[in-house]
Amino acid sequence: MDIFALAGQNLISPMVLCFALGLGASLARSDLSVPEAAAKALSIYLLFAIGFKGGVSVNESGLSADLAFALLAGVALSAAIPLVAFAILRAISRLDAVDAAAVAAHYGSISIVTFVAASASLTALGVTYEGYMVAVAAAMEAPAILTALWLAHRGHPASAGPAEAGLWREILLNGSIVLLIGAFAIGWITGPDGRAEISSFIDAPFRGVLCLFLLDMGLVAGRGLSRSARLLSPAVVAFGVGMPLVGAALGATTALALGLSVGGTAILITLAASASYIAVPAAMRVALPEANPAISLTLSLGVTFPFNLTLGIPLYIAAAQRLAG
Amino acid sequence: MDIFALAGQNLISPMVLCFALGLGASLARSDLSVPEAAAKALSIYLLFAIGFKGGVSVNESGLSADLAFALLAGVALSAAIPLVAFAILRAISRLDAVDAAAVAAHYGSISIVTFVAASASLTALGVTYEGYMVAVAAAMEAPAILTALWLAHRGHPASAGPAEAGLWREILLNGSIVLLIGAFAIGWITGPDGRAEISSFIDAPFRGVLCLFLLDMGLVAGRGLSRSARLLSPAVVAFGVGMPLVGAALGATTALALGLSVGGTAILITLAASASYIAVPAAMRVALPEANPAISLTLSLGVTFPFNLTLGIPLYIAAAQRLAG
Amino acid sequence: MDIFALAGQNLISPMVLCFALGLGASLARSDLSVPEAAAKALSIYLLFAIGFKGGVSVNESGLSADLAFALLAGVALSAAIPLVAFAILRAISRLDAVDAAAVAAHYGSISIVTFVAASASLTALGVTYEGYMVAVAAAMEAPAILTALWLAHRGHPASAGPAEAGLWREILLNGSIVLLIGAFAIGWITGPDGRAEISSFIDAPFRGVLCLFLLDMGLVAGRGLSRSARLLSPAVVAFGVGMPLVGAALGATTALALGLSVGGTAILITLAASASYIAVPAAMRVALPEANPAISLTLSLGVTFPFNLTLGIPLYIAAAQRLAG
Amino acid sequence: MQTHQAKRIEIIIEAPMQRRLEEALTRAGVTGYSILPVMGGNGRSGPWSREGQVGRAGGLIAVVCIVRPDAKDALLEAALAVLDRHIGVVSVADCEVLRAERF
Amino acid sequence: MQTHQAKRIEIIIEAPMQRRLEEALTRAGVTGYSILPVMGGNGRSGPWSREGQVGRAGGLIAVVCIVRPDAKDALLEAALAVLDRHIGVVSVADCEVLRAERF
Amino acid sequence: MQTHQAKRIEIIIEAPMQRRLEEALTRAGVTGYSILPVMGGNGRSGPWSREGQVGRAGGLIAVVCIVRPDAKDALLEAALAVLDRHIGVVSVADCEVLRAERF
Ligand SMILES: Nc1ncnc2c1ncn2[C@@H]1O[C@H](COP(=O)(O)O)[C@@H](O)[C@H]1O
Ligand SMILES: Nc1ncnc2c1ncn2[C@@H]1O[C@H](COP(=O)(O)O)[C@@H](O)[C@H]1O
Ligand SMILES: Nc1ncnc2c1ncn2[C@@H]1O[C@H](COP(=O)(O)O)[C@@H](O)[C@H]1O
Ligand code: NA
Ligand code: NA
Ligand code: NA
Repeated sequence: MDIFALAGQNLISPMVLCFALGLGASLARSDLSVPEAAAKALSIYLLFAIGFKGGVSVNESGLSADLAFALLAGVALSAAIPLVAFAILRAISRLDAVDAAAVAAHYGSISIVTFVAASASLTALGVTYEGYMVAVAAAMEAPAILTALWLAHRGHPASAGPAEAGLWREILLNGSIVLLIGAFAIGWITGPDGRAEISSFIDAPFRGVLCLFLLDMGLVAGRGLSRSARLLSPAVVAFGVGMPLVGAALGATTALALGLSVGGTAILITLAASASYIAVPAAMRVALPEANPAISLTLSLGVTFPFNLTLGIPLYIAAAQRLAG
Repeated sequence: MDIFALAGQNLISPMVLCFALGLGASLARSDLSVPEAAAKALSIYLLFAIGFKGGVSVNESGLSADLAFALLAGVALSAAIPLVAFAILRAISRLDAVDAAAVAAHYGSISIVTFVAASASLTALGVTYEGYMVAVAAAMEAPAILTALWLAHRGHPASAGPAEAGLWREILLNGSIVLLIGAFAIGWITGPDGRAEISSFIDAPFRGVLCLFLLDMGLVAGRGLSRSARLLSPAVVAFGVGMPLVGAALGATTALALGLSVGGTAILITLAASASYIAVPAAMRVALPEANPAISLTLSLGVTFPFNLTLGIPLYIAAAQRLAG
Repeated sequence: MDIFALAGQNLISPMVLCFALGLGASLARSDLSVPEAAAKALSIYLLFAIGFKGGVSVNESGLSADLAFALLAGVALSAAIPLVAFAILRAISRLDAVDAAAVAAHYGSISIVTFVAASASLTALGVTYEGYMVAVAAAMEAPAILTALWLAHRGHPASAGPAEAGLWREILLNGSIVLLIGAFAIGWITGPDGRAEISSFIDAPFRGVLCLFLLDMGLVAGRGLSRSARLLSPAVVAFGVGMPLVGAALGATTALALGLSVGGTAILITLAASASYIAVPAAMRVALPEANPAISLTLSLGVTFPFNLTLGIPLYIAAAQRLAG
Repeated sequence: MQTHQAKRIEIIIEAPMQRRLEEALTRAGVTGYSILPVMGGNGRSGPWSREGQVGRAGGLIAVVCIVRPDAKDALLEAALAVLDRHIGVVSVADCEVLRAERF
Repeated sequence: MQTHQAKRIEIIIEAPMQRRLEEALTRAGVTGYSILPVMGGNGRSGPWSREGQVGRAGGLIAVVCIVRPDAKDALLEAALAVLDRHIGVVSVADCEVLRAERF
Repeated sequence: MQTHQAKRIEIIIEAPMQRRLEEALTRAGVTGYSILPVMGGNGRSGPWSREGQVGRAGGLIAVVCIVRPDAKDALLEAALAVLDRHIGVVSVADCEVLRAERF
């Protein structure tokens, strides 16, 4: 299927439309809302299911040195992307070093929902990917934070003091990393038998749950946009759309070097192109409180996420088909 | 199937029994309870699923002028029923104009769960209905409020001042309307392909989720009854059982005029017979704070809803089979 | 299958691994957590599903005097076990009479999740059990509390005054008993037709939901252990592992006397071996506030529950196969 | 702005005791109170949190009561009788209220 | 420890009025407030609880506002205008704050 | 009714800082505190709400601490050290407590 057909079809998928519904509802100031506890429950479900499935597929395909290389490459990507992002932001926008570093951390890290959405698109196309990409995703969550703190400290020494030990434990053991890796391990250990046991829980309703979660993300993104869009200068918005493409290019190069499959390439591109909106914001509040959280979050959730969901993912899949096909 | 068989079977369906369990548990003062966030999540699921399915069915059947007529008729019904309800209440009960207007608003508007329960009963009987009835349901939520505010203002000028602009936005964009219409639009756009994609989420568990939601409604209704039953005079209780039948008659007439199918007729009768317990109460608190909320809510949720759920729906379906069959 | 194979397989089942993941995550102080409302919703689902299925199976098999005997035996077991537990605790540990009585109440009562996990294991092995065991489980929740209050009052008259009427209503009508019995009744009334109606809700996702609930239990157990493990002396920990075996022996004897099937025997053993962690703790806070809740809860949830989940259940099933097979 | 003297009483009490406290307050003639959720805390009996908890044990609630100064003692006595052997904290602060006719 | 005089204003108001109260506070120049959930309560209109509720009607929220003493009156007037015919309780207490530059 | 002077300290702080605040309070010898959820608010950094949020960033909590008057300063210093560069509001009010032996 060519890229325009893919993109067109993607735009009218239930997933994208649910996000659009949420976005529209909150921009129109409807009081539609998903309770916090329900949103968290949906995200626990998605993390568990995607992690578990990745583990099962590693159980089936067996393990090789590839996993180790991919993990290392993921860590390197996550640590490197903030350098690029920071340089671009300082060049084109007026963000100060601290805000630029905070934004850069978000773009080096990853968004699991973007990963999940790409995975759902691949599944719909019948394309498989290396199960260990789940572990790579988890490995890419944290390194960007380290780079960003270093960048902020360089630019503004008072701002980011010596990171305390507790911070590192917190970042590395944050709930989404632990659940993703834990579910991956469970899937790996229990394999296809385990999957058969709980398949009607983690497979059947998966896309529907994703739709409701995207509805919630649309609501939250819309609320962020209507409150904080004025904080985003045109240059910053341009960054929000351009940076995913830069990340995607870095991801594509890495995927080629690793020799990943078409699906694996699409996933790695997507991860590199995506921006965190859960783990990194919390870490930034602790370690870089001077950064204005509304800037990075509105950019990540209100600009980059919708871009990736609508145009990015079909583009990354098309690119992967060209490059690794 | 004759109406007694239908009603008898309905009384021992899991849906009705779950409601009865909730009602009994809270009347017996058990501490059984469904968390607020879970109840909201269940209702989001039901609204999304019923809206989406309606949209898909419109996608399949194509659109005609019927939709426009049905929408107009729904709006007219919703706006007219409060006049009848108000007149009856003032004639038979001692409620003052403000309380009577508030109650009337509830009965002109609709209860989505009653709609969902009727839809489930129809599905079990293999009867289909026009998919656009979902849009009609959404259209019937708000007009009754307008009529009721006018009634209250007539009867008691100080009580309902000129409605501020914000109120109208709030009523028209309230969460349940937006979600219902939004899911309807998504179903319409994505059609049978979209449904196939998320069917194991919105179809398979639908009735079970409805059961749990009815359990919760029973709990809430029972709590309301044990706290506020003393506020309901015999005349008011009689209204709670009689008014659905009046509404049903108006709904049936309208359905005949519209030439709806058997299923569509049953749904429109049900909508006209049902009384709001989510959207209207909130609007009344803002616009008509002098009205005692316990009266309308206890009547709607504690008397009319159980009546419709147990006897009303089978009766409305039987009537539809006679009239439109 | 021999017991070691059974136990080995059980240890690497998704259920046990999910519990282990939760336990590990909270011992490592990850911030992974399941919202309170979501945990309650999961538990409502499990209670409803297990109760309903039990009722359906009674509907199918018909009712006999067996149910009455089993109920009586369950009540007697629940009332008697605290006597044994109290005597053991006073002999081997330094717990005072009040704390020992509180712990004893937990062990006389039952844990529904342990029951659910045993039921899932039996189902996986293709072993059925008497549907009315659900009612027996409900009947075993409360009697232990009565015995324990009597024990505490004997040992420390000031502590447990004359139990007020409200307390008994509260204990007998606590949410989990009402939901379990109510769902059982609904399943009984609606039978296989009712089950067919909601089967894709209560059957298909059952094990997956159980996995997530066990994840949550692991998290809560781990938190309890890291906060309160120091309160548990080695003797008390030994009690936490030994008492289930004592309870199991009593349960096995009773099951033999009742002439239960293999499955029913395994369930009754499991019930007798399990320790409450929801209903009893709340009752103890009201009736025996001098007891340190951290001791009984950490012991029940942090020691006995994991023991039963990992080693106990396979052992009880194997024993049932020997005894009743 | 016309305000009146009142007392703000805050009772932090174990969730399983909620019904008893409510009944006692009503018996003591308290005309209004609001209950706020508490999500965690720490005390002599150690830290706790509601996260992932299913049962009501192991949780507190905060009952806030604004009363006329002369109603304070009856309320405190009622609260104390319920608290008795139980965990819980009662604090009383001076405040002023609008719309005193509502108390 | 350097502290400054301030007022702690607590407005318990019906949830459906939240947006209006927030707008009124903002118009009155209030620079900060926090909203706490209320899970139940009792008053002249009877007991209520949020358990199992889907709609916003039948619930209250507690808005806590720490302000400089001189900002008190404007805030109370704004709150009173919103409360008007509605259920709700407003209380004001003296307090001291750290970091007064933030108010 | 026998009551004792005490201080009611309320610390509204970002949720991601909860653990650090709890540790600091414990180090400062605070014997008890309760944590209440905050569902939204407004301040110089704009309005916020917890609705639909998955992460902890973008949320506050309210820590309520009733202490003997002489423990106040140690507590405030500990809280201030944690708050430091962070968003948050600390207020102190006089109150009286029952059962003073529990503090
Ligand atoms: N001084 C205090 N201020 C606020 N809350 C307290 C205080 N003391 C105890 N609490 C609450 O009451 C619970 C039980 O306290 P304790 O009985 O000291 O273990 C604690 O976990 C807190 O939630
Ligand atoms: N004196 C009070 N103290 C605290 N909350 C109150 C008080 N009076 C009323 N409320 C709250 O406001 C609600 C409505 O009060 P009312 O208008 O008296 O029915 C009650 O259910 C309580 O949640
Ligand atoms: N004066 C205040 N009273 C109560 N809460 C406040 C106050 N100021 C700030 N807050 C809370 O702290 C958050 C951050 O405040 P700010 O740093 O001013 O943006 C606000 O969104 C409120 O939730
Ligand atoms: Na990235
Ligand atoms: Na109606
Ligand atoms: Na037991």
